[in-house]
Amino acid sequence: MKITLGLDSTSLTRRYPRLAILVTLFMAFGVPLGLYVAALAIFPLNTPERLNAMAQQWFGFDLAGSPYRYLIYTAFLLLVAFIAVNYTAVFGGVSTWVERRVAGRMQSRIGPNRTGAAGFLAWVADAVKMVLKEDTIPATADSLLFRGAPYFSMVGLLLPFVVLPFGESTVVTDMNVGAFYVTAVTAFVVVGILVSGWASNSKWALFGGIRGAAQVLSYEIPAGIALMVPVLMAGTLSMQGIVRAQGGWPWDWFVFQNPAAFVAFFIAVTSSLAEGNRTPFDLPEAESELVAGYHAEYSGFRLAIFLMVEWANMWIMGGLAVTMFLGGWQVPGITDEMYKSALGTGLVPSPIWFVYQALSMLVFAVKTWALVFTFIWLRWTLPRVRVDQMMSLCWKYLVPGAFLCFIVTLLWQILVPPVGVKITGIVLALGALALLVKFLVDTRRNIDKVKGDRVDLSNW
Amino acid sequence: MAIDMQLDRHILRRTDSSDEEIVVNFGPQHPSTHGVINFVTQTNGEVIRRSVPDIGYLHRGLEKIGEMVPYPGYMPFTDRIDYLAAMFANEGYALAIERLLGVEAPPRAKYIRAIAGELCRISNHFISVGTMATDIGAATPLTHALRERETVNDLLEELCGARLTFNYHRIGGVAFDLPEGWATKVLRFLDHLDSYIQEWDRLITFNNIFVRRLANVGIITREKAIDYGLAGPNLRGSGVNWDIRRDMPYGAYPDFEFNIPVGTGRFGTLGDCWDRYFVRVREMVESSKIVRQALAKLPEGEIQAKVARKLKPEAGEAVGRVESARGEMLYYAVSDGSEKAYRLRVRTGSFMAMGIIEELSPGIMVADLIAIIASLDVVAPEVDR
Amino acid sequence: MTPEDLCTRLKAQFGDAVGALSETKGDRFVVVKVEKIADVCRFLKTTTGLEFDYCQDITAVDWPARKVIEVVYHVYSLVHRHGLVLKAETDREKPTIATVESVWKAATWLEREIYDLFGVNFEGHSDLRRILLPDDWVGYPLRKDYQEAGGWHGISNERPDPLVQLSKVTDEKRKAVAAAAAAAAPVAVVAPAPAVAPVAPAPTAPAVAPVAPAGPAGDERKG
Amino acid sequence: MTPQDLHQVEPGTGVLFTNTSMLDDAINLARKNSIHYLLFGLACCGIELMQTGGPRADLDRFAAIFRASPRQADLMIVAGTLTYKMAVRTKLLYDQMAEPKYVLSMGSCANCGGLFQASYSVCKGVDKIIPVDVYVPGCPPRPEALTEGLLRIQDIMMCERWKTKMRPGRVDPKAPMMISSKVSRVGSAPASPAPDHRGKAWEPSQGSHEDKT
Repeated sequence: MKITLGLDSTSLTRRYPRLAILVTLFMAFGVPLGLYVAALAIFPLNTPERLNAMAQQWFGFDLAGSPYRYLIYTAFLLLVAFIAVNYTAVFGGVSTWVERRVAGRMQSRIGPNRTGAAGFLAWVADAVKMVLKEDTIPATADSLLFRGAPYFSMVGLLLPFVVLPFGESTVVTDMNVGAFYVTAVTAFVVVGILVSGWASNSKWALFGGIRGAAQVLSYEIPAGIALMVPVLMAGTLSMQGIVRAQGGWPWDWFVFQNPAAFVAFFIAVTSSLAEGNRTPFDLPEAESELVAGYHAEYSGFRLAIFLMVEWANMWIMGGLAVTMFLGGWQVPGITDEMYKSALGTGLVPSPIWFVYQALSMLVFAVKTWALVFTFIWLRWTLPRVRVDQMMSLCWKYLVPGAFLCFIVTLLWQILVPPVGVKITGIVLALGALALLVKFLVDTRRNIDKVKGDRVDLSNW
Repeated sequence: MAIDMQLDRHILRRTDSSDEEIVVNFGPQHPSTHGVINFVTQTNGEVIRRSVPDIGYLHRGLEKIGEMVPYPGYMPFTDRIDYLAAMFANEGYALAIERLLGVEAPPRAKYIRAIAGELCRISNHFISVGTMATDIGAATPLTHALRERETVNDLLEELCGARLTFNYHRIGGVAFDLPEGWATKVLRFLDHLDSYIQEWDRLITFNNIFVRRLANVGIITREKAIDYGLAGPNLRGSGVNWDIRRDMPYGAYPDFEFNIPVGTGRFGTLGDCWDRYFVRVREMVESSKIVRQALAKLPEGEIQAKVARKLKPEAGEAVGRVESARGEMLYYAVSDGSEKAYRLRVRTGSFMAMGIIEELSPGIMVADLIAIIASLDVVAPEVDR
Repeated sequence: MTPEDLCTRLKAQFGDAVGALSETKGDRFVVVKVEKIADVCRFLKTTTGLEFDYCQDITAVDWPARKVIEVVYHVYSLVHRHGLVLKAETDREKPTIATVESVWKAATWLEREIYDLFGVNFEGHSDLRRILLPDDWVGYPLRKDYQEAGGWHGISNERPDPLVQLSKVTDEKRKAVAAAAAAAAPVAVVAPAPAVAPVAPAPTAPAVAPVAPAGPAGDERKG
Repeated sequence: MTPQDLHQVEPGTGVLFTNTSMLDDAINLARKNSIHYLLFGLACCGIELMQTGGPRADLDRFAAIFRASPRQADLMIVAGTLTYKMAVRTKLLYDQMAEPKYVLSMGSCANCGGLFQASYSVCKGVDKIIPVDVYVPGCPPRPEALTEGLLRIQDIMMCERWKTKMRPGRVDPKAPMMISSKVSRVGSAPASPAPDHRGKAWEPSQGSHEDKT
């Protein structure tokens, strides 16, 4: 008995062949692009002085003197927050789709390819379904904490966006304690994990929550110390300051500017993997040990929040590493003077300035996506470490290593002249490139080693 | 419908329980209990105080059914005793009844049995090592193993028409002869397999995290393994060089040259999880050797001995032993002269392996329990039958 | 050592507690007096020269005619590569036998299974409880006179046989077709069927004919 | 409106263009394209379930992934023989799932007890415990058959009503929906030589699902 309802997705696409393509393209490019454009338009204007000036010049309205000015400033801030939240959600969704496609390719499967073109709309479907699914709360759970736990994680995810620079001047606010602020607020996520694990009143969830607390709190330490290395090299805690202290070309990035920073980069990335509960550190939600870990009892909307936090965290992890070590938004060949000159003195910057901004945002996004891809790659390759191994790795190796990098960087800053820094940068950058090439060549050779007809089912 | 949740009783009755300790039910529905098995586990934080297997969730009364159906009709049921290595279950039953009848399969049938059995061993070990990797946390190796297994399934399906439950053996022979051009396909796959095993080792076997997760975990000493009656790779992983194919030869195995991989404690102690895992990986290579030899000197002739349509063995009893993928599989058939078995007993390797988990459990961590279960390669229907 | 040697060795040790080697077809076995079985097993395990260290299987066979339950031991020696089959017959009314758990650890679960499925009580067993069936299961399934309880905890064990239903459906179809044929028959003898279709006397009969299978056709899915 | 009436509705007529129907179809499209099935392999069929999630018949193409926790699952694939001892757990798992939830009974054992009808410890069909939406025959069903069953589940999802929480697609457990005979032939593992799949695209039994990588 075949149920023939007209609006089956297949028949929809059959009747309007281009519909799925159009919707997919809109979701894939239109939405992120719109968010980027909105950010590009709103973020630079979002300073009281500029707002005052605009109000004065265009509307002849003395905003600075008006009693309601703070309302207006807040309204603009809310607009920015709206953009940031939506960007988080969209990135979280898109990254799930990317992860599923990449995983499918690695496992010689296909991955979602029915939902929209190339299955891109799978994440939209997941979101809608989860939002509309029954929201079960176990009878024995602590109802209030159970309901509240996802929002702690949500806050921990969103707060870093305040200081994360998307571009040369597209940043919500450039705190002078940015790096410190980021390391502080990311700890909110673990509060959500711990609370959910406890409030679920389920043994698996409890295991997951306790594991998550131990893991994230331990790895905060090496992560924080490793992030202090670029702070030392830049001499400021402000994220923008750290980015401006680097350059566009790889040998100007902090990661290559001294060997200690090179090590510190890997320590920071490893620790952020652990903080983001990514394999090989996905113990809080170890599927094969704890059934689903800390969110084993969650369903529907709250589960959706947890999953969104988990995936959108990759953007924080990647963006933080890029900002601190990989030159952030710095575009090769565009110097601060060019930005300033393009900005001009007018109320609205010149078009070329907007082009520069777009370029810098693009560079940042590309670098971050590269790191995010690496995280996904690791997840689908590596096994999971055990709890005691995870702890010993943190306390026996990463923490001392991070301290060592810290001290070496101090001495480096004092002793090594700028030319030495330059030479080191070039040497290390070329070394990294050579390593990458060797890795690719070996991979190719290993793939060719397999004789016979390898059944590659990914292209069936 | 009252759900009997007195499971804690069994374990708490025999342990001192303090306030810090909780009792967790691993399963019956759990990603890494292979099949529906429940491990009533008393843990103190991450450290397990003891873990008591609670089996029987898949007890299908197969031994009772063996007394209900006539001898040839029981062959499909043997598939379900061990669906991952159904060829061996078929073969063991056929051997037992053949000994009861006093008939013997013709040589060609014996060779075909060996070929089908070793291919089935390869497909089973792919599932075994793949799920092992998954339980340790690596998701990709299992899908690669499934991909290779699909090829074996295709070959076996071409041979006997089914992907999983073959019902291929007959009492006194096998059901079908090799299809046209099947041998060349098998050889092509074996060429691929031998080189693929190296890629498998690069992918997961010698992965540093993987090795550290398995080495020195779940150590089963030689004496303990024998005392608990472990069999097959679990026994050989503990260093006992014992293989029915060589030590109690049956079928065509005396004609083949093959090594018997034995645990060496390469990365840790002899008899740890990694040894058991690696024995299985090596056995795949040995199986491919055996299949090559069998295809090389496959004799012509009948594939089915002359047996009566109605099998009525005279009263007596016989034992059929095969080296299944999970070790020695022992069929004990008692006949009272009728055309149904009076008693049919199946002794499987998984059942014996489950018995040792409670002994291994004290003091290990939760993740280690998963590793031990996976390394013992238990399959629920073989435990419960 | 061959089974004969082992049997003589046992006889020399335990006298008439050990029966003669059976002459039956297939595997030959030794019947041991039930109260001596633990001692015999320990002797086989510990004596140098025998060293039966590997307990391959312990199972049971129910003989209502002889009013006994045989407990069968398949033991083997990995050292000397020789094996033996022991049997001990216990009373079927209250089957009781000493455990060999202390000899081979493997016996722990094997004896639990026998207790579960045959109700044989192993004296001195450390953990004698049902292993495969639920704790509140009634009866011992592998005994010959076992009667099914008919469902469990309110889950009925009846199910309509789909084949029976299918045959019923086909019968009804056949009847309906026969009825239609009977209705059309008097006309059919006069002229070929299609020509007289409009002239067919009973308009209800053809109307019934297609309807009749429709109902069963729906039921057909339920099988 | 009985399920049958709803199924006969033609595109562009009747219930489809009531004020909520477009919303319904959007919701149903979302649901059918994100089926998280419970990892619940009981017996032999569990292996075929693994294979179906594996490379060749890739359930992830339909955006269907497995979840280990029943709270997060939409579809329970009962794959294998259900014993009485397991039946109570199955009921518990089903009660733990969040609405809307569906049950796919995979294999003869789960459908009716199958090969083990005569056994003393086997529950004769999972629909004695929980309501079943789709039955997939076969012992065990091939991955193609299971995929077809998933598509039938998607069809059930497509005729739901959000406003009334009505589940017209679900037929009551007394008269379960069988998948088409064409599929049941596929499901019952024909004794034909396996087609050489290498290089060629695997075609599911419905032409409208060609792979787009």
